[in-house]
Amino acid sequence: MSVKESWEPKIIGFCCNWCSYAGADLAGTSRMNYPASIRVIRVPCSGRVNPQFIARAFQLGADGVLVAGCHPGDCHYSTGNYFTRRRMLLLTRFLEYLGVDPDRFEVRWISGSEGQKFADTVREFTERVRALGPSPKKRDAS
Amino acid sequence: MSGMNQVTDRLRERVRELLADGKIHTFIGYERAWDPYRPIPFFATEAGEAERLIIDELCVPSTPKYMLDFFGREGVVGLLVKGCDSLAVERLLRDHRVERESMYIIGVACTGLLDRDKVKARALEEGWGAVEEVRREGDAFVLVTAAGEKELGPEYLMERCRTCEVKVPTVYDELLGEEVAATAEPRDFAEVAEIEAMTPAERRAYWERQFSRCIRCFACRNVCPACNCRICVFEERVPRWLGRKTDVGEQEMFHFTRALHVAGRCVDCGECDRVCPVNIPLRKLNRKLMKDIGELFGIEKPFMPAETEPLGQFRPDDPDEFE
Amino acid sequence: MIYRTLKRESMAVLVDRLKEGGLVAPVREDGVVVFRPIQGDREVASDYINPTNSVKDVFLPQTESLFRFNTAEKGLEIEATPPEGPKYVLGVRPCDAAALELLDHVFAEGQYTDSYYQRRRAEVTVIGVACDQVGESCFCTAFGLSPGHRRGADVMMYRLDDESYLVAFEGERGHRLAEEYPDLFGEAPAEETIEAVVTSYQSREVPAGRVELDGITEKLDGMFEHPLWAKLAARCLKCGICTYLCPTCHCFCLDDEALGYEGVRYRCWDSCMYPDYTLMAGGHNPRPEKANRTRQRFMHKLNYFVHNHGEFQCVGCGRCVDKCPVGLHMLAVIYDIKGVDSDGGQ
Amino acid sequence: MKRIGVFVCHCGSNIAGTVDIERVVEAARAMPNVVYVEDNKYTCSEPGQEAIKQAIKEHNLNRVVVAACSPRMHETTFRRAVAGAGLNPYLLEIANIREHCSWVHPDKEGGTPKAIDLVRRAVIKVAGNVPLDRGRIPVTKRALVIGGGIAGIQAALDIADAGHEVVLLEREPSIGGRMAQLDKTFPTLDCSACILTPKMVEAANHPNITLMTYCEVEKVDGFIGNFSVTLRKKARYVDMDTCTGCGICWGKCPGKASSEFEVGLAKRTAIYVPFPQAVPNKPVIDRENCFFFKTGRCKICQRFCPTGAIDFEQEDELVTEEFGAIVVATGFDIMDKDVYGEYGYGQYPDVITSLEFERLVNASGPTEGKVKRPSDGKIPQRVVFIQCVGSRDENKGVPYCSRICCMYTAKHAILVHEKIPGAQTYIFYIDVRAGGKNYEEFYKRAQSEHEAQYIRGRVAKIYPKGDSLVVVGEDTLLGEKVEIEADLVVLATAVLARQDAGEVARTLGISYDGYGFFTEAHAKLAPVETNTAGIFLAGMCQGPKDIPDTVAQASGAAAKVAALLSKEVLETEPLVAQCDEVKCSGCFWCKPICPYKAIEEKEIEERVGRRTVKRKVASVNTGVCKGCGACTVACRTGAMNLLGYTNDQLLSEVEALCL
Repeated sequence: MSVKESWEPKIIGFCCNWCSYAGADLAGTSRMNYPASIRVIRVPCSGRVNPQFIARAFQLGADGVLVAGCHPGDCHYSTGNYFTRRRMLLLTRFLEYLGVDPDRFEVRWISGSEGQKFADTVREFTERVRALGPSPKKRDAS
Repeated sequence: MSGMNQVTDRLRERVRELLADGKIHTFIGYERAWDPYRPIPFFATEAGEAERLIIDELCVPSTPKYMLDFFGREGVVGLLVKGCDSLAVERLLRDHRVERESMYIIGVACTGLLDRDKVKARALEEGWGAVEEVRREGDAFVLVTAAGEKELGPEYLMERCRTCEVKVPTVYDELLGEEVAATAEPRDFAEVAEIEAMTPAERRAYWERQFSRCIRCFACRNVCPACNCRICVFEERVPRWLGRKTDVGEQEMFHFTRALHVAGRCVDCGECDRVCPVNIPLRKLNRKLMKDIGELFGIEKPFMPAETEPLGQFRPDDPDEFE
Repeated sequence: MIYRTLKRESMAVLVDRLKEGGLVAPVREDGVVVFRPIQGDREVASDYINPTNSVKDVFLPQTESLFRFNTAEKGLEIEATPPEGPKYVLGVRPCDAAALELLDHVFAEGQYTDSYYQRRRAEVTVIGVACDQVGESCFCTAFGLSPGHRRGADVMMYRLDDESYLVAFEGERGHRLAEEYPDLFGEAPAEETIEAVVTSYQSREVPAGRVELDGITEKLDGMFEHPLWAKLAARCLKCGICTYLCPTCHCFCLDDEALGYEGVRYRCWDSCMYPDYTLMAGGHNPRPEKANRTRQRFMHKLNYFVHNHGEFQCVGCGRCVDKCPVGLHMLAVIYDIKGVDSDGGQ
Repeated sequence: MKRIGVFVCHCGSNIAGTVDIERVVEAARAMPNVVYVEDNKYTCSEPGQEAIKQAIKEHNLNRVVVAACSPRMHETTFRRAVAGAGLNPYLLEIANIREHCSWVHPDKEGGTPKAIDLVRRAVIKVAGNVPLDRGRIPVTKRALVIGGGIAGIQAALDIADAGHEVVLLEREPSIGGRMAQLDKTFPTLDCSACILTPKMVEAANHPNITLMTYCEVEKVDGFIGNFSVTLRKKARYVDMDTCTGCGICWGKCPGKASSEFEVGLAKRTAIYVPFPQAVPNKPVIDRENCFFFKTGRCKICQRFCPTGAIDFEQEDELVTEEFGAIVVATGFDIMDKDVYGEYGYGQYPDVITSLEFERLVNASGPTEGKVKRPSDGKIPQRVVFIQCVGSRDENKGVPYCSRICCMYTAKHAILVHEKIPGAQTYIFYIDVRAGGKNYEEFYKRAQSEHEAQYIRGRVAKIYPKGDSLVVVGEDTLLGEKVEIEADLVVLATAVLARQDAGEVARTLGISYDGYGFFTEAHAKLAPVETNTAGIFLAGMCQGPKDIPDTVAQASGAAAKVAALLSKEVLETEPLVAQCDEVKCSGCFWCKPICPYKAIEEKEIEERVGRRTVKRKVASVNTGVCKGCGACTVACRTGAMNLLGYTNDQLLSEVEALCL
């Protein structure tokens, strides 16, 4: 079986505990359906997400990476996501510069009440990644 | 414009005095060595050794990073510092890796360094033999060689010197030579834009080709004034930030991490580019981040060490492109 | 020993044929010449003094998987990962070829041999090209080599005239190549011509190689605590350029990469110039200072190796001379060692 | 040796309905270090928890993974269960296979492999968990309240009433603050002094309150529960113990200065109490205007003082005191009036600010409560009020609303109407904001009962005509230019943060916004806390607000302080940052990124070769760290780590999910 046929996108999500992880929980309690592509890693704050974690995910063949945090100004830790925003603005551009398709990396602000937004984000992101096909890393390996 | 060699006598005299008076125990400057086209760092520890010091437009290697080798040692180290080197000094100061009092800085105003490889290629081609002296005459460089005086135009300047805005050191205890105005070509990021203009697949191929040449010699890191951690993540085994393997994935991880770790703190001295034995364009990584930091966060001179690094601060009204 | 000739235009055909078996050769890329696998229409470089990396990369790859392991089901399962690689390496300079015989001392001789290395040595044909140009940093003659030396090479090509090469095939692998492609190689020229060509290469002047090494090993015997090391090491950046580009440096370390129960043990180069090279698990480092490490490198090449294997561990390829960012290279150090009193002036 | 037990919950059919539990169990058995796997109908139930405890004992488990609902749901429950079996509660990880899996992926083929991945993530992560304990830090049971306005007084009284010692600090000679300067208060028209002065006296007499007036904060060290504050007691030149406040001295003093309390509308002497009801009612000597200090001769006050309380030799004194909590209530400033040149403030004496009006209309003010205009003492018949002078003006002023001006202007209009029969008031406004209990009614009353004429629009300029002023503006509702001849014009100038707010914030280690108002820890959910644990906010220093809101916030801050001081020790969260001193280079780029100022510089000694060297490393104050982990990313070398979410764990989680 070729990679392409059996392939379902795998997306690694970093969600802050207070907003985005709660938003994902709400999507669950509201029984919203979205693709099973995403696997969430819980972090206290999006400010905890080291760009190296993201790079490692891509290195190991993740098809997409999502970083989600509280909306700017709403950080549980007051300023964490402002630093995240700076870091991610830079990282988005840098990953693209290194040849990672920008459609494989996504940063979203998702509050605890935005279950729908979480579900929509995963759905849309998965479709974009699906359109791109498997991560080049995975293709190399196969 | 006059060349840096004009201050050589004064430099030797001052270093002799400083060493003789015990004001400093070591002076880090340059001497002409095995290859006269490539002066090397020289550590004078006795007043008599001051005679070996030289300074001219071929004296490229940056000296401040050596301060880390003197960590915890008593006494003062003298340093010869050009404009670009002074930013390295500031970098180390802002990162609290050296103490200002542990350095005695002799600054020298620099109008641009020679690209040694270009000069050397021509010297070999035309059989110039050893070089004894380098002077500046107007815009030109005059090399006094075994085969007579040779004149080189500004096209022999190092790439990084073309856009240099810091000709006079920003920090020093004494300045040799006259102050020179910064007449840099406008700082643009043409080489970065060139890569930005590629398709994702082209970019990927480009960087894979570059990174796959990497031999992980860490010269880029070791020469970098912003790479000044006591223990580098690349040497840590737990957590495993980087495997020792040199496959493309790990090489990308290495270069990604190195560039991001100096993002916002890189002083654009270009030393990484110079020392890379396999011509990986490291500066294009650093300068991409520098360009974006400048544009995104409105920082006019992102290569200047600042009170707070750009990633250690924020503005509530920073651009927000994330929904 | 067989001599043949090869037309310049047949070189491309030879490259095409060797490619099929797997070929590594120098290519020009982003301003440097490096050994790379030759695939597709990738052009083999011809105009170079020496590639930046050495032929060591083929026989002792920077990263080499040794075996796969699995600890899940029945304890420990191990599966060897046999070495993969090219069958031919082309464009090797005499110094690099000779370096292989130095590596042989370590990996292929004595009580402990390295099967991965040995297998590569047995399978890979080394096709050398004698040096038309002598680099300013070259000093092979100091080690008894020359721009036309054949030590370690299975095949050596000399430029005969503008049209053709004189090709010398040596040993089993060399002969096999000559036999495999009889259509490509022409008859050997006259004996005197061969002699004249080879001699002209072997007696070629190497200016930097005039350095005299007699007695240096003995002098170094008494220089372990010499202050020269600290003086030399002061400017060292602690990078690995010299050791990694060196065709004779061969230190490696072993590491595992495991995810869950499965993993790979691989070896990869290590450098005595790195601070963590001798770092022990408990945190002790017997070579904490740069001076200790600088001494190690030069002592190893000019003294320890001589005591262990009877010859210097340097072939004068000049890579460290060219690439050391701060001029702390073999040639400079040899002169410095020669220039000091062996008792450190005390 | 790690021995991990995995407990997979069916959650009835909530999980089992869409995730193939058997496959998850099978997969878990093959995961590294897993020695025991079981599935339960409801793991969170009593029998489910019992099963975990049982298994820990029977199978000698030292790590536990529960694959069930969200950790936000039952992490605490399972931590307790694990602890019940004698295991450290932090040796637990949860795989969220309900909210993040079974409930959102209705098809077993999608959900089951994902559930397995999520379990693997938890199994890999838990292997890196280490036992963690809560730290304990002692609490100094004293509070410092900075600022003796109504906010500070209220906070001090509430804390003191809760039984804790309080130091109430005021930099002026008397407590009372801005509220003491006001005449009446909206919307009830109570006399401000009548409701404030009893509180001032109460504060002065409260056994738990130590009043320190004419004092400033010099330096703050320490952290929650353990602040060490250096206070500057400014020299009063009057001995507080011997002075009886008889008032002879200020009756005799020849020095004159403009009265701060009267906003420059009256003079005071050089030795003075700011206002008659001052607390403490003992004078200070204003060095700058004292003849003795200026010329070296005078000392009249000393000669006349019956108790010998005057002491020209006094010097500022620094004292250091320990506190467990700090309330910041430093109040506000009013915008500089000459920002608006077109209104002629300073040029035309009859253009005044609202605060000046408060003094003019106050019975104990310079005109004894008669509204007389400054230029000629005439009783004005036509009074124009201009609102939003500086507020809501991005060009010349500040973009925010000062919140109090609409209401006090309505109050002023009512007062004019009450005090000057037949007088007419005009009010230029942008919007009237009357969002408070009885506020809208109050404003309506100004219009209906007191005939205040509201004109929607800005005033373009004011120019004099004879002995009156012509106010030129635009009525934007009618779309026409209006010109009103007025005898007095009152400007409702904007509320600003204290000029030195930034300096104060830096001393205290709290943050402040672009205007200088101190920043609360959370705009909605932590409005009285700051990001520096143990420091709380009350009143205008945090942002414009009226008296009821100020008092409410002060009481809120006091409640927080009381709760804090009621503890003997503080338990600290174990999931905090930790610095590996060996790795730390001491660059301290982690410091600016920490919202809680939890990172301190610490000097350590170290052997390098044969030498012992000193170097600085980062050190996390676990009492202050809240575990956000931002510092870990600022740390390039990875010296800074977050317990429970270490770099190693997060990297291995990524690996586990990418397998």
